[in-house]
Amino acid sequence: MTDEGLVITGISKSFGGVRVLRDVSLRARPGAVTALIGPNGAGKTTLANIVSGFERPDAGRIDVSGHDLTRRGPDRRATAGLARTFQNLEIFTGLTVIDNVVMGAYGRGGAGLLSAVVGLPRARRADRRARAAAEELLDRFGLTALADAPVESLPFGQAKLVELARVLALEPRVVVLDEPVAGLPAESVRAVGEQVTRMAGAGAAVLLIEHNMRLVMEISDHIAVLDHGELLMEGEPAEVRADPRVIEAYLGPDADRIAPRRES
Amino acid sequence: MTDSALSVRDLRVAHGRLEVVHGVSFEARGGQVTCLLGTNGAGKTTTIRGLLGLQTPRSGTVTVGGTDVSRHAPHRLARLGVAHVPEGRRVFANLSVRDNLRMGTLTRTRRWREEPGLDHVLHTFPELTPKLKDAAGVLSGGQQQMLAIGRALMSRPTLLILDEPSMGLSPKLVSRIYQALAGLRDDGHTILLVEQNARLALELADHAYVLETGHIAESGPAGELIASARVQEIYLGSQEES
Amino acid sequence: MTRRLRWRLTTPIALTITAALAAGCSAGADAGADAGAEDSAAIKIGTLYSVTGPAANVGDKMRKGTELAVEQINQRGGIDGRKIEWKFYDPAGDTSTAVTQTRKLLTDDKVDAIVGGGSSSGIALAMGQLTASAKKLFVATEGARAIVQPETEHPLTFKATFNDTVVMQKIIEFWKAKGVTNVALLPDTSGFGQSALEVAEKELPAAGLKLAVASFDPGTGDFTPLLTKLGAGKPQAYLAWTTDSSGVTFLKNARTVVTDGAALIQHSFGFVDDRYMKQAGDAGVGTVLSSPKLPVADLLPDSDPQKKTIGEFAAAYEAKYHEQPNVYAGQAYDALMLAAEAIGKAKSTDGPLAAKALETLGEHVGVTGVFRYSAQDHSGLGTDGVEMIKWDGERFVLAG
Amino acid sequence: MNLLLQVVFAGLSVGAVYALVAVGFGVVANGTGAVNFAQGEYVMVGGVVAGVVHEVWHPPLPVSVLCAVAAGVVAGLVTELAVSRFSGARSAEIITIATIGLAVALKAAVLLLTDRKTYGLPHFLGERPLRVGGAVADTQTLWNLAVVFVVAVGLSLFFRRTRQGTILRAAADDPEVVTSLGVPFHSVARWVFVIAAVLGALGGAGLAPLSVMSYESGTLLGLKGFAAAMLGGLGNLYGAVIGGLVIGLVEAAVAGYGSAAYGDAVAFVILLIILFTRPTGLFSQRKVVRV
Amino acid sequence: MAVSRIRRWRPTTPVITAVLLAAMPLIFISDFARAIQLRFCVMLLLLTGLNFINGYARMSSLAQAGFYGLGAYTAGILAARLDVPPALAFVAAPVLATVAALVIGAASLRLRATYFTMATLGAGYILYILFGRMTGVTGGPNGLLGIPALSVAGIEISGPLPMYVLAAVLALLGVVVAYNFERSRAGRALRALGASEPAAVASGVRAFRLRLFAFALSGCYAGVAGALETFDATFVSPSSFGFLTAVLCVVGLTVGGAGRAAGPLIGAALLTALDELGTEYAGYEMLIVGLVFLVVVQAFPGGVAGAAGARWPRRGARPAVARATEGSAS
Repeated sequence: MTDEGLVITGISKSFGGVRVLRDVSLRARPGAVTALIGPNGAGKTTLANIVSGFERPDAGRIDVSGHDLTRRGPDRRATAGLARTFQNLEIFTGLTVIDNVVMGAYGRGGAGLLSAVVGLPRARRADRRARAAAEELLDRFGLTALADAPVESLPFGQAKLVELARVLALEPRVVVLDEPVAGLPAESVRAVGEQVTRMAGAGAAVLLIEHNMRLVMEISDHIAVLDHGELLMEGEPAEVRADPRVIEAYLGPDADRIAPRRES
Repeated sequence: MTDSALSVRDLRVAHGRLEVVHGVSFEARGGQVTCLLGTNGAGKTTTIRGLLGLQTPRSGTVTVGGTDVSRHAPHRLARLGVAHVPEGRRVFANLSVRDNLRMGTLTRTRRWREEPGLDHVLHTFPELTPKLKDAAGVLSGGQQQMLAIGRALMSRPTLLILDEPSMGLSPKLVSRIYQALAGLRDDGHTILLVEQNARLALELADHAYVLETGHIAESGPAGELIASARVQEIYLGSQEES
Repeated sequence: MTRRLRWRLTTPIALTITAALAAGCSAGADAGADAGAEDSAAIKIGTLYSVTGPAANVGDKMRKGTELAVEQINQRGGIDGRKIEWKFYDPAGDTSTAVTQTRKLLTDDKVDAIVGGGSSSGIALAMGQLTASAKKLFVATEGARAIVQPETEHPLTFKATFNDTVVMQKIIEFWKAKGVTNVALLPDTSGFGQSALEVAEKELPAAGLKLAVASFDPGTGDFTPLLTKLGAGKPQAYLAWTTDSSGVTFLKNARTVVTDGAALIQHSFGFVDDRYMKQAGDAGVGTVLSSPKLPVADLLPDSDPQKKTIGEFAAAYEAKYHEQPNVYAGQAYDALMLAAEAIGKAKSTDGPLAAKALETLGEHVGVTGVFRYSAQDHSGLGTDGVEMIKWDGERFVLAG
Repeated sequence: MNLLLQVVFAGLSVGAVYALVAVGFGVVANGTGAVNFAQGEYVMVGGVVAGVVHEVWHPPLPVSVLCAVAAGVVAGLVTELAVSRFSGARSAEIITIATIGLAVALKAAVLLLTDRKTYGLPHFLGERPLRVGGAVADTQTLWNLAVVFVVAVGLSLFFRRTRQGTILRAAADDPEVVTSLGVPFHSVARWVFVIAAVLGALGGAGLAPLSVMSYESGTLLGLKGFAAAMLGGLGNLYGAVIGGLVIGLVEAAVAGYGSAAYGDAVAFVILLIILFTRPTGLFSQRKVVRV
Repeated sequence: MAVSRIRRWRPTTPVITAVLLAAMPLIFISDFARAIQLRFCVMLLLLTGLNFINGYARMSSLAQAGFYGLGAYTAGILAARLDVPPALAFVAAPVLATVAALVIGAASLRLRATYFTMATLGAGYILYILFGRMTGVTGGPNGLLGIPALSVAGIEISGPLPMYVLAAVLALLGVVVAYNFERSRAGRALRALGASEPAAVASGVRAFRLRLFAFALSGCYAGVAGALETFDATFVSPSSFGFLTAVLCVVGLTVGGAGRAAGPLIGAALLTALDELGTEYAGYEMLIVGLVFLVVVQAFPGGVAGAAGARWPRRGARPAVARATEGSAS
């Protein structure tokens, strides 16, 4: 099996005449964590939206495991095995924790509408299977005790974990994680990191968009740097960390460009 | 003059039920540039929105110039002289540049034709002069950032809060904005600067706080922080370069 | 959230539902119980008029008319010494509400007869089915013929209003006398207007009249295109058929658009209302209306059988409500009086007996006209009760 | 020809009132993002108040009209208090739904206060109509068109030239930034509801001479006015005026050339067509893109 | 460890509905009380249907009165005018209402929230106008007469008690289906869609199709309610299906608690009570409706059910382990 993972080819995108992405090509291999980093406004989230189908690129194509998904909507991409999380926490308030996770498996199919409404045994069985799978995931994330709690009652860190568990419920081949640890306390960051590594270990291609450099350096196999809509460079963590262009993009241009402080 | 222009004590802010700012304390001194550093998602913008009352904080105290404003609506802070340059600039796209600037005078004058401070702003940002009649929406990103800062300056603020003024701008424009900010600093403005662009911000600031996942991780004089291991680590994930 | 807490929260919800439903169901039960405790000899009469909703102004006048009749009968000592106990509900123009309320009257309030059909022909038609199966006397105050016709299918249902057919015949007589052969009809899209349209399409061609029709929605703000379109056929009379206030707009527009000075501008009995006429201002002057005699009672010759009845009714109504009665108040007054007389004559509240009594009542001189019910005619009114009248700017006068 | 001209006059006559209602919808939508279901009731309140004042006290006509405007101001203030200030609601969705409750309550209140009577007014400019090419133009139509014209130009100047107008335009762009510039949300809401209600009340007073008003008169006018607002592009001032006139004209044309019995459906059919084909309205110039 | 536990009786919405529907006619036995109880069933069907789209999918529809009327007229016209067997006419009502909902939904569900509401308002109003104007078909403003009694397999269902039993059975069935749906894969997806569209879509939810399904269900329920109303009153008139009814449906559901299983139940109870208590004072009734609604939407966005703080407990809080073993065993 020669799974290509996620292949992004020549993506460009403009909003109202402003170029947000310019000819970006990138590849996330199965079984590896590919990190996408870059300062705010570099176009990372736009790329995530294009990959997951929420926005249409002006040019370029997106392939998942050898299938061209460029023209498919986000729901169809989920069915094709592509899952994502969102920068701002997107959970299903009003549903319990376990139902949130069960929802993640929606794209894998299940009982039809009518059999569900009538409550056929087939639907019940399918439902039970989905729940069992979700329970296993909750167990893995240490959320078992909270399974029946309304998800909105969880603290932020745990809600983020629920979101991650939801993504895993799809058993995705490609995962796009948009800043999964933003706003998380250190312990949770570690937990998320472990799960991301595990995802990749299980064979998924992970595209990780993240600002927490410690995490990125720790768990990524490959790092791509985006700045002003263009791919600045890509390579191994150590290479990226040492590259002066990256340092400038992150820490800002040389300080001597600012007028020196007048002595008052 | 080093009295506290803004003081924030144990501020907690939540999105719905999810707390993202977990008890943050800091202060901005009069006549100084104070900088709040942190990567995306660290809670910088939420902190600012909480202290301005744009988002109701769960708890905490905010004082501006000695007045407790913890439960004040945003417009009352504006009337106390707090001006906010929001993240993403948020100029009024359908208003002319001149009207955008006039909107900054709402707390100062009730007369619409008066534009006190317009000359000062145009002196700071001469790029805006030829655009005065254009709709703000057609300006470039850098010009919009200047306009947003100019709009705030029109109110003659006692405290100027800038949220990521460098975001999405080219390096050239970033240094143009920072030059302008340096000018404001030298004119004696009290500034609270929220940035992820650490090197520039620390160069400009007198004092800095580092925000990490809703906590103040470190603070100190700007000159010291630039070399701090923590800052390097947060931004580059490395410790060996410190 | 613990199960315990959930339980505690479930209870108030369940209580809310139960309380609401109990209130709903028992409101009727209470009323029934009260009634039982009261004078069991009282005759119970139930009434529905829409005093809110689109026909509110009509319903309000009807309510007052019936209320006055009840009061007068009770002051006289009731029917054979039995007082009338009156139940009134407001269906607000909604038929399904009216159906529920009628059931309430029949099964809960246990009324002996129903007077008044909700101020809308549609409602009265629906009510008629219910009163028929409950075998109760029903005297409607609404216009549609289908409420009582065919009489064989509606043995217990009567109507205290003119049939559209009767009114139309009177109007046709009037037109013939005036030499009018070409007319335009503007019925509104309510049941009132559309019933008239049905009659007109049958009767007018039969009488050799040329008819052009344009229906309009109640609330229409401008009739000028309609009038211009109709004007192309050069009609000699424009007859609007509505109870809606847009009839005022019709009058105003007709005065400006209709260039033929000799053309008649007419309204049906639905629009016999001082208030409407005054609101039309100058444009209302000269409007010809077909009407019961009520508005012109004092102009009638003393020999007119209705003159006395109408005069007494009008005086009593004005004394009680400090406003002029109109034809709706008169119909509703008559309807109750008729029901009372039938029950009195039958000496029974039994539906079929009371109906029989009405059919054999002979002449009942009412405000609206002289009623002559028979087994074949449950409308009871002939063209002799209809007058053609005219608004002279101050009041209604006879149109010669 | 005669009929065509008459259709045009009739369409403009009713359309002018729709236009005022539509402008009111736009002002509220711009300022709060909400659809104001009470908009039609303002017309009813204006018409009924002017009629009551005229009937009870017989003052000079302008006084009755001024009373209608005053009633509009009150209705606007009440709306702001009821749908926003009382709860601190800022979400467009909640305000929209709350206005449904307000509309029902307003209507019921007028029903109880006026005892469901109808009220009219004499023509403002005299009853004698103008005759143009065999068709008749009501002077009241001219008055209403003039009001629409003055309102459109006046509002346009107000929005472009005055401090408060600019604040409202800014609030349409970004209400939150307006609050942090020192203007509270409730001030914006108060202004837009008062403007919208005064426009409605003016429409009501102008309509009362043409067709008498009662507590029932507002709802359908409101819904048709919304269709007009959508036709012109919700929030577009001149679009609303044109949308109102167009709906009036189409209604009149249907009455004149088709059957008036379906006249009430016209506005809703237009509403659906617009929603399904071009939800931004016919005259929406693309808003300036924010970069 | 599989600790065997006694299954505790849980007051789910269907259970409470069943108890209510069974108990009401026993406690209040007059024919009139039965008429009110039937009206409660009709309201319950209308609101339960509306809850799919207004509640779970969080798209406010104002077309419910139109579908209700369409159901009523379909049943009435088929039975009275076209001599279709009443039972068949009864079944045709929800079918046609569902088709209408599919058509209207297909066109309007691509619109964003407020515009969707206005589109449904427009569609509902046009239906209402057609009921009153197509005199040849619908009987026009005076309504449609001559509707025969409902009969199934030769057994006539007429009179207060049989009609109530039919209504109660249908209402209970409706509540059970809604309850099953809410807990099913599709129902979960619909609620998820209402909570976060991006996340739901990214999980594979076909947003448009699911919303369309919810809208069609709301139409179907309204169709059943309409058929019940027709055969109960043996009369149909347009006055019951106007804008006011559409608004009252939304008001009832919102005050009861949109998006909550108990919402339609509470809403229907309140509407029925209000209807009954307001018979003599419709003006005051509307004033109260308006003011109560005004307060509830702002102060208690979750309605009565939300203010009480909880939906009905949906699943027992049994230990997850027990369920997991149960799941794998099957």
